[in-house]
Amino acid sequence: MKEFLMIALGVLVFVVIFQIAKASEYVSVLKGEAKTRKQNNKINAFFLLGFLVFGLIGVWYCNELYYGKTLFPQGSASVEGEEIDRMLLITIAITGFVFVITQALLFWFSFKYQEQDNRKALYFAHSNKLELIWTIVPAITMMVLVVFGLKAWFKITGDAPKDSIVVEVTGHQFAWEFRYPGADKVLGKKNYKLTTAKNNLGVDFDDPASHDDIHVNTTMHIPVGVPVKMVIHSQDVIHDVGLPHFRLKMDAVPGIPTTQWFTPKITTADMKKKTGNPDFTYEISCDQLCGANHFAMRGVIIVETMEEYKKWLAEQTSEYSTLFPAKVPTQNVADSAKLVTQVLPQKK
Amino acid sequence: MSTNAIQTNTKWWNGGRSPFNVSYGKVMMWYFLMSDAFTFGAFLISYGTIRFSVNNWADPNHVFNAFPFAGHANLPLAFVSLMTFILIFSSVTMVLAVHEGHKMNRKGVEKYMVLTILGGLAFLGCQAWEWTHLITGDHAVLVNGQIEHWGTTVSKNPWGHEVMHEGAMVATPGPIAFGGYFFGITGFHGFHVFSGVIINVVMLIKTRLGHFDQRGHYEMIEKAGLYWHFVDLVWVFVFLCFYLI
Amino acid sequence: MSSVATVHHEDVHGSHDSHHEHHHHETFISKYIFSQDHKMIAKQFLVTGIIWAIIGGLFSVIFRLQLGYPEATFPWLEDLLGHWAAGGKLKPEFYYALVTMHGTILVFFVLTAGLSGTFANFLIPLQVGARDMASPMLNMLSYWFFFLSSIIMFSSLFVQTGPASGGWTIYPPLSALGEASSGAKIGMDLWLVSMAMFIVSALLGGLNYITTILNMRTKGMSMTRLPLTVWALFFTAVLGVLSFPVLLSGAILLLFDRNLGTSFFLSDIVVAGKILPNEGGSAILFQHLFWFLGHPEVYIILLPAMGMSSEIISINSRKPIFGYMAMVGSIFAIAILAFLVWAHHMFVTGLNPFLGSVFVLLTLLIAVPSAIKVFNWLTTLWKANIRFTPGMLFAIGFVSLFISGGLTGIFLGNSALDLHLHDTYFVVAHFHIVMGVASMFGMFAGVYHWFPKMFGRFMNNTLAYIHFWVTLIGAYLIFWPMHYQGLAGMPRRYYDFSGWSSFNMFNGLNEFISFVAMIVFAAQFLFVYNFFYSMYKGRKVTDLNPWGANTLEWTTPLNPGHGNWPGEIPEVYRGAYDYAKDGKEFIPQTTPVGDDESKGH
Amino acid sequence: MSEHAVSSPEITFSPEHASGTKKIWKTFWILSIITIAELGIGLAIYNIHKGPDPSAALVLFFKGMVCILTLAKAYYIVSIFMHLGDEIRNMIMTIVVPLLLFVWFITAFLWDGNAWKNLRNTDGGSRTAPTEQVQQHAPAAVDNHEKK
Repeated sequence: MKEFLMIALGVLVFVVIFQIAKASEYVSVLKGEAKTRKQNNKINAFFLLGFLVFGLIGVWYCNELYYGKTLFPQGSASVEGEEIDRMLLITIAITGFVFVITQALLFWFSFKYQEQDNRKALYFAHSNKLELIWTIVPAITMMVLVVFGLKAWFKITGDAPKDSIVVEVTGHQFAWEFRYPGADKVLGKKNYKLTTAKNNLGVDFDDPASHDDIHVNTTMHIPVGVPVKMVIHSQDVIHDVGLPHFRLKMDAVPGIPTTQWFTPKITTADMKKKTGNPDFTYEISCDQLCGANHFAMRGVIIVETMEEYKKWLAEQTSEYSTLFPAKVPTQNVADSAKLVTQVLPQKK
Repeated sequence: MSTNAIQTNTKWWNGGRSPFNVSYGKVMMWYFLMSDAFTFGAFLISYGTIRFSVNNWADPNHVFNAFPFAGHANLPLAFVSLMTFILIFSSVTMVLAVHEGHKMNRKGVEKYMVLTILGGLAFLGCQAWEWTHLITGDHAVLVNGQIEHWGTTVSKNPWGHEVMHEGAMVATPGPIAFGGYFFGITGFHGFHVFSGVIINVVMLIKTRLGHFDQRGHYEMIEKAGLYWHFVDLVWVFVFLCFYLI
Repeated sequence: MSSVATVHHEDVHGSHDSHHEHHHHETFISKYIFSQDHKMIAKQFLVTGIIWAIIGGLFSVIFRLQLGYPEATFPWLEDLLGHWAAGGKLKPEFYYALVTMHGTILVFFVLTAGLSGTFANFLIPLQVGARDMASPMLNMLSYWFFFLSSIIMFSSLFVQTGPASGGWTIYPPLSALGEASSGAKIGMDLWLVSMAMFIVSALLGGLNYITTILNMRTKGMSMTRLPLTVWALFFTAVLGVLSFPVLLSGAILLLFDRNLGTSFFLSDIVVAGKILPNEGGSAILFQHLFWFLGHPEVYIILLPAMGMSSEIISINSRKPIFGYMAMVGSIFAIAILAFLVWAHHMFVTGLNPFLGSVFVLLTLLIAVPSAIKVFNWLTTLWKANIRFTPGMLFAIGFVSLFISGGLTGIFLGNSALDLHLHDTYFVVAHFHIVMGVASMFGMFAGVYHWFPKMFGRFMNNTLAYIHFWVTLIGAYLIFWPMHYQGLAGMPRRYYDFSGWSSFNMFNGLNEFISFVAMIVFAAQFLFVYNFFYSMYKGRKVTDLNPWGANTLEWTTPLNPGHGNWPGEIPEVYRGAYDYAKDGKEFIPQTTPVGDDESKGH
Repeated sequence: MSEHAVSSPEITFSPEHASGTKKIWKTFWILSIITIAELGIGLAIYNIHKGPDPSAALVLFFKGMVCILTLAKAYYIVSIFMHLGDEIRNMIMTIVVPLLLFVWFITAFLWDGNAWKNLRNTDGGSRTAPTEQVQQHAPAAVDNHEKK
């Protein structure tokens, strides 16, 4: 019923507008075309100026409303992200300046030079000097942006520091899984053809390097202040490890491992205090459309102090020992059994 | 596109005439061929990109070493050379047909068109033989410790590394992409040859019916010729990419 | 549309083709359906484009309902969409199908075929002084391939598993594996086949436009006297002819991957518990191929709007367009750069950082010709005598939107910032403003401006003004706040944000945006109504040259038949922008240069 | 309709390139010789690979040679057979200049392809790449013509 009312109302509005429009044609015939045109011209010129003024006020108001909800007030959660925030500010300053100037000129000129009987348009067809100015100035500005931008880009995409913690991230429809290389600091080889329900990452357990690898689902723990290098895989379609708080993202591509690294600088606990949000968590969003549940492909990052991280790591058992308890000499079997349930893929 | 187009006041560009002294049909044909060059270019570049992204590739001298009725003789590149020459030759006959067209010599045009069509058919025949040979080939491949017998298809490539297995050298599976690109690109080229043959047959019929004599020029033959040479041109690059390097 | 003059097309092409003689009578079929008259073909493109725009726009309204009111149910949606909206709530699968179709339809069918199909067909022969396109036959086929493509795409909406749902960019493996999503089943094949037909259409059209502009110009119409519209359409056609084939290659390879078991884009995949045998392909390769088209494509969409806006701004400012040669040069520069920057859509795909840096450099260079264009438009308005016809208003709106959307491109083209902003609502805001809405504005400007030429009647001004103001204000209200969502890292193409602690603070804003989107969509019906009503009932054109324009199309009779000019094609003596020169308000291109005339450009 | 003498903007044209078949046959021989040279190089590469110690640099050099020869062939086909050489310069430029796009097209694609190989071989930089040794001296020295 509500819908019908809405539709009826909509149709009514349209009919009214159409009638006004039709009437306006008769009016213009009565008043004379030229006069109507002049009137319309004045009204529209005035509106254009109004649009400029209210538009700029709107821009300011929008900023008031939403700036606090962006990620900037809380600052970048990674060292590298600071670089990006700085770039962003520079770019906003430059483009904002150009935006205000050009929009103001556009609408001001439109208003100022509206048609008037006593005005004659100026014949001004070209000026090489002006063209040169607005070729060179933007070119120089762009070069400045390119230089700063690329400096940040090379720093962020360059090789990870040697002492980074390596974590392998694997995306599949629709969840994230993580693998830590264990004590030998080497990730065991993988071969997608070995994938089974239990060994769902397709780890090649013939590779001794895999024996101490730790496999966890959904939640990733990393220590604060140490560079973390992600080696990113995908098992089916393209996903994307989106880390908005750290200002980074990188696609997960089947068949081509990708990588990104960053140095988290605020622990989850500190961030809860900083944002005043007791439920704050760092989230990994999938930023590349990956199927029907793309919007629910959520991962969690817990940034903690080194001690907490080490403690957490020590509590984990290797995937190898959980899958093949018989082959591992002495292990806490009870612990492993507990882990098996976690290792199995959680179907969403 | 046209840096030169911006030049002012050269007499060619003042309108009222073709700036290239060429009819609209030929201009259109040229630009069509250019866009088709981008289609082929994209295929070949994709192929190159994939080849750059893997460590090994099938060695053409091993893959293409057979010749019809030559049994198991190892004749690398021999058959593809034959195909290349067929295509070059049919290009020559095509250009001669165009030449006869300029002279308004209907009989000459007919003669050379027939030769061109025969060349095209011969090329297609060669390609059909080569495909059949590759697909129905029987190569021992070591898969998971077992010997299997494979031909070259879009999902199987028996031309990988050779390893020692039970006292003999046996190939391992090579990159799958090889078959896909080989059949995809030569197939697309073959499709162009095929359509070129169809166009040429139509042109031959129109010549016989005297359409071009009535029209007073053999420009259609020229346009068909452009297409045909383009097919030859593409083959030059296919030859390079698949058989030589 | 009585045909004042009918010239049949052999005449149009000059003597070398005019040997066969067959007279055809103009039946309904030959005049309205299989017409070879460029003006009729343009109208066919336009009407088809309008129909597609309504469909594509409706899709966005439906998925905006889900975004704006994620908790609500709409029982009538079930009546409309059946099991895709069981219980009045859109299913995620269909949400993505709608997003995909919205993108595909608007990008290809509306803003490529509907925009350059309409105006290239309508304006090129009229403005260069030709009786028709170089090849009217191929031109007709161009429309019918587009029609075929439309039919196939439309039919894909009704298949059991739904239409393609992998985004308009159809990245494999999502689009290659039927197991990965329901939209990647038969719907995806239909998408690819439809797109192949579309590419054929674009090529037939594009080749015709290029050839016509090069070969069929009337006497005196040198390239430097061409109106900017024609220049823009020329480079649009060049972009299309050189980049669409690359998409065709990609589409063919993708079809093979889907149906023939090849491994061009697939490698190391385990999907739905199945281990696929494909190895060695690269999913990123497809993105390279796609964006090699995809980036020129955004200029295919934008350039015609730029050209038409330049033209309309100059005419209604009663002033020459400022810096004609700089305008042509910047279009040229944009066209070249458009081919060189495709991978800036792929900064986060693991692109080699050094390669990426070259793309950054080339991408930001585009800002230079864009800036030249903007400042030239502004200078054209300076000290002008502006008439705010609806066309002019939309052209001004275009410039405003182009500035707003163009500036955010500087953020996204800079790879470091793209790391944060890629695939967020910032991108959505950017491209909707700069190539979506701005190009729509260019299209509206063109329709309002050339409607009198097309149909011999005016559109209703009052409706047009209401349409303009609602659309302009609405567009900014919808897309401006989206930048903030993007800066908060909110990913695009999400069905529901409620599960995320990082992104769920914008619910109120989403509702607002959806609400405005519905109003703006509704306002478009003012245009549609105005368009079809005015076609039959609009105020009649009495003056052959109602806007006082210089270009050749206004020298033809009111309803020119096939052949455009009843007599000789007029000769051209000057550029298209001699307004306000020597105290005269305007000097048509057909007026010979007087002895006492001052030197123009 | 007949009253308007149609002055189509397009003029007729006079093809000037019916100069004789000598040039055609000359081109044919040039193409044949280049093709034979290419085959020679192809076989040379084959023999290098068969040899005991294939030199990657030499193979690369030969491959560069065939590429250049192929471009020469393409030049002759387009210029003589397709008569592009006889067209006026502007026409030639409108064909050739857009083809220059291929330079960046090829560079960027192959560059990225090579980057993928590195990512794959090192698992995103988490492992050292398999040594060149393994790739160069594959058993029987068959398919090891690495491009890089």
